[in-house]
Amino acid sequence: MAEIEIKGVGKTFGAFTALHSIDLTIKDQEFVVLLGASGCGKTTLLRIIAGLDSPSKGEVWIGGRRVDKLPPRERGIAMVFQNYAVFPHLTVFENIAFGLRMQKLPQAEVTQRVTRTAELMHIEALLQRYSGQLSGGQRQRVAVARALAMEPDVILMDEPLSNLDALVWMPLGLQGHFEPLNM
Amino acid sequence: MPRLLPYLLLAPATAFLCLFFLYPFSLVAIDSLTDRGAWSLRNFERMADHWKFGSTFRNTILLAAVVVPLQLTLALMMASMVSRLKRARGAVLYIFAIPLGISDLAAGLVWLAIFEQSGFLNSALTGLGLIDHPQLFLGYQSKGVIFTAIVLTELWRATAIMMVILVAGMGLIPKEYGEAADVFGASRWQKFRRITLPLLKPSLQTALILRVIMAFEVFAVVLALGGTNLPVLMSETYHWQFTMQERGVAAAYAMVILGISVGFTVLILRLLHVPKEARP
Amino acid sequence: MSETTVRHAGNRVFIAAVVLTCIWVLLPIYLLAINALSAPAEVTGFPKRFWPSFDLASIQFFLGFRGVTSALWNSVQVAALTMVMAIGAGAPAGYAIARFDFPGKQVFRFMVVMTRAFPLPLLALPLAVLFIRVGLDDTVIGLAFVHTTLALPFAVLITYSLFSGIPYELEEAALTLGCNRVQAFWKVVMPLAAPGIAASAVFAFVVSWNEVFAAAVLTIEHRTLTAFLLQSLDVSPLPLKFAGGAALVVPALIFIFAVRKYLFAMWGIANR
Amino acid sequence: MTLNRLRGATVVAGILTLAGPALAEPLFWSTQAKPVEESQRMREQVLAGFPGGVDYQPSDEGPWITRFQAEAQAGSGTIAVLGGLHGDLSSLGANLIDLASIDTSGVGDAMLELGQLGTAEQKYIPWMQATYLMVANKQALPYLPAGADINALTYDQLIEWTKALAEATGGPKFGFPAGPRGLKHRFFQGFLLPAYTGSTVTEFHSAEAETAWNAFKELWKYTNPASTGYGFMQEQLVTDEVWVAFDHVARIADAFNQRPDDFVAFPAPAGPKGRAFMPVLAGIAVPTTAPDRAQSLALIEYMLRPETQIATLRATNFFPVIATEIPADMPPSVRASATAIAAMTGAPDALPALLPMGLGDKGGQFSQIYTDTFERIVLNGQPVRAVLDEQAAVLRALMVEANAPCWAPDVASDGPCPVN
Repeated sequence: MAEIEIKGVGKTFGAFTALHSIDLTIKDQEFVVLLGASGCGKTTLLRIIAGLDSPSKGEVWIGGRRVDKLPPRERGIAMVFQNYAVFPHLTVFENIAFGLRMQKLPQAEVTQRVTRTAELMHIEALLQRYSGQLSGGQRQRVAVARALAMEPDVILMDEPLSNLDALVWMPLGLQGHFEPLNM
Repeated sequence: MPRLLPYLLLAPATAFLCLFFLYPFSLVAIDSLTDRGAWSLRNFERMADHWKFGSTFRNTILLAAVVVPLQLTLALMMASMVSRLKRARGAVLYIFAIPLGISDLAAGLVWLAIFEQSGFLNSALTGLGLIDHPQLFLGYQSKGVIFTAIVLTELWRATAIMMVILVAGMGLIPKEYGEAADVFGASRWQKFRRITLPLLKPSLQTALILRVIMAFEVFAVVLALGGTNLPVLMSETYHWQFTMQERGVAAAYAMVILGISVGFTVLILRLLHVPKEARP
Repeated sequence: MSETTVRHAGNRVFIAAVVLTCIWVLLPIYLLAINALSAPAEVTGFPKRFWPSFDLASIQFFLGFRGVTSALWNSVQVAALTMVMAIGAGAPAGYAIARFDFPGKQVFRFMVVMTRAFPLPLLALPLAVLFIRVGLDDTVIGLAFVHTTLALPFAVLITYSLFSGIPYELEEAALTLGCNRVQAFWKVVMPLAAPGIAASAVFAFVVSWNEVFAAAVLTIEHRTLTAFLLQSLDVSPLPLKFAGGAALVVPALIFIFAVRKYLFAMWGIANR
Repeated sequence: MTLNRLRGATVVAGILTLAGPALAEPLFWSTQAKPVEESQRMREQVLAGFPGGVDYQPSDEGPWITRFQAEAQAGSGTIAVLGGLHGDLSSLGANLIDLASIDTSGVGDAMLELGQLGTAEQKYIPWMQATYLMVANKQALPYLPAGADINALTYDQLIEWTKALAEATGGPKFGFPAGPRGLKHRFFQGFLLPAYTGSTVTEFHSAEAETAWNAFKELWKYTNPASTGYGFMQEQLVTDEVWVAFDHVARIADAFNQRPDDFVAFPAPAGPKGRAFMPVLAGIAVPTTAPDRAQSLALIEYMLRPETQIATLRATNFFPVIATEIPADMPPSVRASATAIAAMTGAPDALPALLPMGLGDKGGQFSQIYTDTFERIVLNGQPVRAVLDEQAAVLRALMVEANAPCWAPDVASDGPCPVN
C-alpha cells in the first residue's frame, strides 16, 4: 500500500470548474471516504487519481512517485466503477483474471488468485457465468474481486455505498476513519 | 487523451477518401461548372431546361419518399421479430438477410419475371382461375402499377440493409431497461416506443442515412420494371454521360443527386440527434 | 378469455408474422431458382411452372464458360481485400467519431456520406486515368481500393453507431486493469462490436461482389465475376439471364451464411 | 481463427496478383456480341484462329467508352482493337489511328466512307453489317389484311393487321423496342420518316412528317403498352407476349434459333415515298494508344478475311461487309433474316437510308431528338405539330453546331444539313 498525495489539483471542463484546488494526503493503510453532494466532483477527483482524466493543474503523487503524467496502468491502482463495468463478453472468471492476464502471470498463478479473491467475495459459484446472468449485487462483488485480484497499492471505489452487499464482504477493516470533505 | 489520437484514427479512412473519392470527384465537379474551359452554369441550365428534368426529379424524390418510410417500418418489424424470437433466431436472421447478397440488377430480373405479362403473377392468377387471360401490369398507361411494382422490389431488395444495422443496434440495448419498463406496467408497444426506439437512435440514424442516399441513386430496378416510363436522376445521368456524351450535363445531374443526399443527411442528423450526454 | 389464451393467440400471430415475412423474402429467390433450373422452353413458356424441372443446361453453360473460375477467384480476392481494408480503415474512424469530440468531425462525416451519394460511373473515368498512370490499372488491389472507398461509408457509420452504444466505462476499467489504449480496444471494445463489424464486413463483401461499373472499366485480365457475367446478362436470352443471375447470387449467400453468427455474436450478453 | 486465416490468404493472393502475368493476347474491346453465348462463339469460333489468340471482351457502352477515354487521357493503354457500332465509334475519331494501309478492296465504298467519320483518314474499318426487320409469329399470318403480301407490306396494312390481331386475341400483339435499351430511334430515323417524307433531317417537320407520326400513333394503339420496357424483341416473341415485332436482326435471332418453325422474318413496311430501311454497320478501329500497332493491324486484317467474316455471321447474326458466298448450313436465324433482307433491299420501292454521318460526338444527341419526339407525341400525347416545330429547332441547332452535311436519303448539301 502507498500514500496518496494530491497537491493543488484543479479541473476545468471548458468554462465549468469541476474542482478548484484540492490538497489531500491519504496515508498508507488509510481508508478514506469522500462525501459530498452529487455533482460536487467526487468522481472527477477519483478519475484524476486513477489517470482516466488529467488535472488541469496540480500534481498527484502515489507512493512517493509523481503519477499525473502516467497512464492508469502504470499507477499501481485498481478501481471499482460506479456501474461496475463488468465486461459483458467475458465470464466472471475471465473478468477477475483480466488484469492478471495483462500482467502476463502464469496460468497457475492466475487461477489461484482468481479462486482466492472469488472465495473472499463469496462468488466462487458464479465463476462461469456472464455478467448478464448476475444480479446487481453479484456484479458489484465481481467488480471488487477484479480490483482485489490485482493486489494494487491503492483501491479506488466510486459510489461503493450504492450497493452495500459488496461492502459486507469487504476484507478491509471498516475501522478506517471517514473524513468529510468540503469541495 | 492525446489530442492527435482521433486524427490518427481517421487517417487511413481519410487517405482512402481523398485519393479515391475527393480527387476524382473534384475533377467531375469542375466538369459540371465549366463549359469549354470557362466557368459557367450552362450545364445546370441545360439540365434544368430539358423537358424531362422536372419529372425525373419528381420521380426520384417520390420514390424515395414512399420507399424509405415503408422500409424503415418493415426493417424495425423484422428486427423486433428477430430480437423476440427464442428459437430459430439464427435461421430467421439469415433468411431476412438474404436479399443483401442480391444485386439490384438481379433483383430487377427476378421481379420482372414476376410482373411481366407472361410472368409468375399472371401464371398464378390464371392457374387459380382468377383471370381468363394474362393481364398487362407494366404498360405505359398504368404508371401507378409500375410504381407499385418498383416500390415492392425495392422493399424486398433493400430492407435487409436497414434490418441488419438495427438488429446489431438492438443487441446493445440492455434488457434491464425493458424490464424496468415492464415493472412500471408498459405494454409491448409502449416499451418499443419509449425504450427501444430512443435507445436505437444512433443505429436508426445510420440506417436511414445510408438508405436514403441509396434511394436517390435507384437505377437498375427502375429500368428493369419501368423501362422509359419512370425516368430517375440516375438514369438521366447515365444517359447524358454515355449516350449523349455531354459529360458536363451528366456531372450537373450527379451534383443534384449529391445535393439532395447531403440535404437529407443533414435533416436526418438534426431529427435524430443524440446529445453526447444522453449516450451510454 | 384468460390471460394465457391471449398470450397464446398473440404468440400465434407473432409466429404467423415471422413465417409470412420469411415467405416474402424467400419467394422471389425460389422463383429465380425455378427459372435457373428449368429448360429454356419452360422459362419462356406460359403459364409458368412453380416447380423446377431440374434441367441444368443453362447452369452448365456458365460453369463451362471460359474464364468463369478465374473470374470467380478474382471476385473473391477483391471482395476479401475490400472487406479487410474497409474494416481496417473504417472501424478506427467509426471509433474516433463515436468517442471523441474534435474539430473537423462533422466535415469528415459529411465526406464519408458524400462518397456514397455521388454516382460512381462518373468517377470511373478520372480513376481509370489515375490508375493507368500509377500502374494500378487491371490489378486486384487497385479495384479493391475503389471498392473499399465505396464500402467505407458503411463501415464507418455502422461501427460508429455500434461503438457509441458501448459504454466508455468498460474501456476505462480495462485501462485501470493494466491495458493500454490499443489493448483496451482489442480486448474489450472489439468483441462487443462484433455484430457491427460483421455487418460492415457483409456490406463490404456485398458491395464489392455486386459492383459492375468500376470492375468493368478497371479490370481487363483480372475481371471479376460480376463484370464478366452481369454486364452481358441483360442482353442475353432469358434462360441464361436467370442462370447467370443465380450463379452470382449463390456465392454471396454462402458468404452471408458464413458470417451470420457474428451478426449475432453478442446477442443477449451485452447487458450491463 | 477463420478471420485470420482468411486475411493471410488474401494478402498472399494480393501479392500474387500484383505480380500479374504479362500481356500477350491483344485485347479486343467491343460493344458487340455481348450476349454470353455470342461472346463465347466469338472467342471459340471466330478469334481462336488468330495466331497467339485474342482476348475478346465485350462491354456495355458506358464502361466501353470510359475505358477508351481513360486510356486516351492517360496516354497509354491496353486496348488493341476497338469494336463497335458506327454510332459508338463516331465520337472517337481524334484518338483513332488512320487505317488506310488495310486492304479494303472487297468492302463497299459507301461503308468505307462512313468509316472515315467525316475526316480524310480511314478511322474505322467496316467489320460487319446488319439491318432491322419485321418478325411475325406464324399464328398471326391468318389475320393479314385481304390481298396483303407480307413481303410488300405498307404501313397502312401493318396498322390494319395489328388492329385485327388486337381485336381477335383480346390484346395488342405488336411489339416495338421502345425500352431504355431498345433501338427505337433508328426506326424513326431510317424507317418511318424516310418512308413518308423521303428524308431524315430536311423534312423533319413537314406535313408528310406529321402524317407519318399520326400513322405511328395509330399503330401505337395496337402496340403492346409494355413496349416501353422492351429492349430485345426476341424475348417477347418467344414468350408469345407479342406476335409481330420490329427489331435489329441480331436482337430477334434467338426467337428463330429457339423455335425455328414458328416465326417468319419479312421486310419493313413501305410508306408513300418507298420502303425505307437503314443498315447497321459495325466497325473495328485501333486506338492511338494500342500497345502493339502491328499486332492490331494484323488482327484487323484477320477480321476481314472471308472465312472470319462467315464465322462472325454464324456467331453474331451480323452479315459480312465483303462480297462472299454464304454457305447453306447457317443457323435458322441467319437463313430467315438473309431471305427477308434480300427481299427488302431488292424491293422495287427500296429506299436505303444511311446511318447519320459527320455528327462526331453529337450522334447521341441527334438520336435523342427522335426519341424525345416519340415520347412527347406518342407517350405523352402532346400535339404533333407543336412538338415537331419545337424539336425541329433543336435539330437545326444541332446540325449547325456539328456542321454536318446531309446524307442519303436527304439531298446533299453545302454546309450543315438544312431543316426546312
